[in-house]
Amino acid sequence: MKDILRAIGNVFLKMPKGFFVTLRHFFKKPVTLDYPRKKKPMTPRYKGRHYLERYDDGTERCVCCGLCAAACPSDCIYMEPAENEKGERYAKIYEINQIRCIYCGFCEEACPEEAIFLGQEYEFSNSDLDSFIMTKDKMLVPHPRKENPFKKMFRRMRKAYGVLDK
Amino acid sequence: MNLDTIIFIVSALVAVSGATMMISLRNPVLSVMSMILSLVAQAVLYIQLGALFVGAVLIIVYSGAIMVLFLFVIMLLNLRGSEDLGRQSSPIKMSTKILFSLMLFVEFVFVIKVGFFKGDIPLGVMSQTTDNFGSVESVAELLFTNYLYPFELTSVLLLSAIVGAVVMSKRDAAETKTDESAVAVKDSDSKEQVVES
Amino acid sequence: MLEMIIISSIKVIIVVIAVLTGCAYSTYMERKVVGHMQHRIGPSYAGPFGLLQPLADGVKLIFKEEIIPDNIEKTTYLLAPAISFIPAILTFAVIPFGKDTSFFGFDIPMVLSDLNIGILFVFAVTSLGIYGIVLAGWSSTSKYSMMGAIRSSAQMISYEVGYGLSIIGVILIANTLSLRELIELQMGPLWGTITFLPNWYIFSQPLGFILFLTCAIAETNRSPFDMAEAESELVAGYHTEYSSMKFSMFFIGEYANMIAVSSVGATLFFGGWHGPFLESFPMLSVFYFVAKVIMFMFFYIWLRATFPRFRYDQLMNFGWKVLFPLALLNTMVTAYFVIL
Amino acid sequence: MITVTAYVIVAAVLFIIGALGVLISRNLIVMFMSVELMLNAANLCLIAFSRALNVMDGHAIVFLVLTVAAAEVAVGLGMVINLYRNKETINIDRYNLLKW
Repeated sequence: MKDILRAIGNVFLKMPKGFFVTLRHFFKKPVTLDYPRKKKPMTPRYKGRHYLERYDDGTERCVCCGLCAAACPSDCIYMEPAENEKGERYAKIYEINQIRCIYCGFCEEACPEEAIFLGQEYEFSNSDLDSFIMTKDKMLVPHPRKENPFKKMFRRMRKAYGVLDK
Repeated sequence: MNLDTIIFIVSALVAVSGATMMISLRNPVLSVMSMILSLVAQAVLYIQLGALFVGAVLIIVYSGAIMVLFLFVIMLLNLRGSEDLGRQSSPIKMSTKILFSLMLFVEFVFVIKVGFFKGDIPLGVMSQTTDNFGSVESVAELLFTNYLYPFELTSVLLLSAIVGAVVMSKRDAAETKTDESAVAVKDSDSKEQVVES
Repeated sequence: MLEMIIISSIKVIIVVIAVLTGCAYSTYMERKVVGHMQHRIGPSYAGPFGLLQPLADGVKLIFKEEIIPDNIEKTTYLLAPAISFIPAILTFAVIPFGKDTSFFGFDIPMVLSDLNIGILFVFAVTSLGIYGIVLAGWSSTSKYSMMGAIRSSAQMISYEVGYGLSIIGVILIANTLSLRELIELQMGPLWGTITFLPNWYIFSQPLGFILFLTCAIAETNRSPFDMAEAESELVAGYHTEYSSMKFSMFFIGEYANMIAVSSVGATLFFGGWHGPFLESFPMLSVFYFVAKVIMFMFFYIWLRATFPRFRYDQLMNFGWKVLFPLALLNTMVTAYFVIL
Repeated sequence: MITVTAYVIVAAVLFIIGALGVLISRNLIVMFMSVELMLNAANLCLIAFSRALNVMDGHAIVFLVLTVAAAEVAVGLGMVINLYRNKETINIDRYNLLKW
C-alpha cells in the first residue's frame, strides 16, 4: 500500500518535474557546434600553433638569439644560426617539435624581436610523425594576426625606454 | 490438396518433430526451444480447428509465460548440455519403454478406429460451425455459466499453487530472500491473470 | 482471388518497408532528441541535418566484420537475432494504419489482416520476442550476456501480468478484441456528450493508459527499464557478443518492438487513425496514425533522456507491488462501471 | 479434405511422444516438459472433438486445463529448484533414496 501511494505520488508530483526539466533543455540552444564545419572562435590570447614573423620589407625578424630555446620549459626548440651577406644573423634552421611543445607561450614572451608568436589554430592531428616538426617554411607563412593588447602595451613601453624596433 | 491440407500437414509435422526433438536433444535449452516450436505449431492446429481464442491463449500462456519460466530455471541452475546425465540405461529397459509407448499408440489408434467410428462423434466430417464458434464471447459464456464451479475451483487451485510455490522455494529464515522465491510467486500470479482475462 | 493476393502482397511489402524505415529513422530521432535534451546537436554530418545518418549506419553495419566467438552454442547463437526480429515485425499484421480507401477501383482495407482477436494476437506475438533476448544471452556464454538474459526473463515474467491487465479495462468498455472495431468505437464525441473531445479511451481509462505505458516500456526493454542491456553495468547485456548484421537485427527488433507497442497504444487509447477531416481526405488517416506513433516514440525517447535506470530489485518490487494491484483495481472499477 | 480423425491422430502421436519422454528421459526438466506435452495433446483432442460436435464445451475445458498446467508448472519448477539445491543435479536417476 505504501509503495502504491508513493508510486502514485511520484507519477503525479515528481515525474512531471523531471520531464519538464528535459523538455526545457530540449528547446535551449545547444552548446556544441557542428564542429568540422563551424569552429569555435578562440579568445584573442589563445596559444595555438607557432608562427614566425617577417618585417614589412620581407626579411625575417628572428635573429637566432636562442632566448626562446632557453625559455622553453619543454626544450622543444632547435635552431642553428647563420649570417647573411649583409652580416646579419638569421636562423638557418629553426624547428619546433610540436609533440613536445606544451603551448605555454614563454618563447613568445622571451623573444626580444617579437619574431615568434602563437596563433589561433589548434588542429594538429596527423598520421605522420615527421609532420609534427614545425620547420621554418611552415612557420613563415603569412597569417591573420590579431594584435595582442598586451604586446601593444609592451611595444609602447619599449619605445618609451628607447628599445626601438627596426 | 488445398491450402488447408497443406497447412495441416506442415503444422502437424512441425508439432510432432518439435516434440521429438524436445525429448531427444541433450541440451535443455534446445529442448525448450523445440517445445516452443511444437507449441506454436499446435496453436496453428487449434486456429485451423476454429479455436482462435484458445489458440492465442495457448501461445500467451505456454510460450509467453510457462516456457520462459522453464528457460529461467535452466539458466538459474546454469544447466548446459555438458551436464552429466548418468549412464545410458540398459538396452532391455530402453526397448521395453519404447515398446510400451508403441503399444499405447496402437491402443489409441484402435480406440479411435473402433470406439469413435460407431457414429456418436462424426469424426469423418468437419461439421459446419456457427458464427461465433471459438470466439471469446462463446468461451466466456460457457465458463461463467456451465463451468462456473470448475472455474472458481481453478482459482482456488491457483491460490494453493501460489502458497505452495512460496513455501517450497522459501529457504530457512536465516538465509536471505533470493530471486528464486520471488520468481516462483510471480509465476503463479501471472497465471491468475489469464483466468481473469 | 488473384487480385486479393496481389493487393495483400503489395500491402505487406509496403508495411515492412515502412516499418524498417521507421526503425532506421527512429534511431535518428532518438539521437537528435536526446542530443538536444543534453544541449548537443546530434548527428549532422551525413546529408542535410544528418538525415542520411541511418543509411550510413546501415551500410557500416552490413560491411563490418562478423565476429563469431569460439565457445558459443552455435545453433541458438545464430538463431537468436532472427527470433527477436521476426515477432517484432509480425505484430504489424493486425494493426490498422488507416481508414479503408479505394485505389483504382479496388477497396483496400488499411490493415493487413483484421483478426477478431487482434489484441490477443499482438500479445501472443510480443510475448515470443523475449526468446531472442534470452537465447542470445544464454548462447553467448558470456557472463554479461547471461546476466542480461536472466534479468530480461525475470523482468518479462513480472511485467507481462500488468501489461495484460492494463488493457482489460479498455476491452471491458469496448466489448471487442478486434483493433478495427476498437477504433470505430472511439469515433464521435466523448461519452456521447462532450463535443469538443473525441471519444478516445485515454479519457475513460487514464489509469489504464499509465499502466499500459509503463509496462510497455518494460516490455520493450527500454530505459528506464533497460536492465537487459544496461550499458553501464553489463557492457551491452544480451548482445555483447554480437557484431555486424546480427547486432543490427537486435537493434531493428528493439525499435520495431517500440513502434509496434506505440501503434498498439495509439490504437487502444488514442483512436488509432481517427482524426478530423477524414470524410473529405481519407488518406489523412495514415498521417494521423503516424503522427500518434511518433508522439509515442518521442515519449519513449523523452523518458530515456529524463530518468535513470531502475535497480533490479526495485523493478521487481514495482512490477509486483505497484503495477499489478493497480491494474487489478483498474479492472475492478471499470467492471463496476460497465455493469452499471 | 482433412478430417477430425487426422487431428486426433496427431494428438495421439504427441501424447505418445510425451509418454516416451517421461519414460526414457533422465533430465527432470525434459520430463516435466513431456508432461506438459501430454496435457497439450489432450487439449488438441478436446478442441478437435469440440469442432466435430460443434459445441464449445471443449474450449472451456481446454481453458481450465491450461490454468491447471500453469499451476502445476509453478509448483513443479519450485520443486525442481529445491531438488537441485539438495543434490546439485537434475538427473532423475540420482534421486533413488527411496529405492529398495
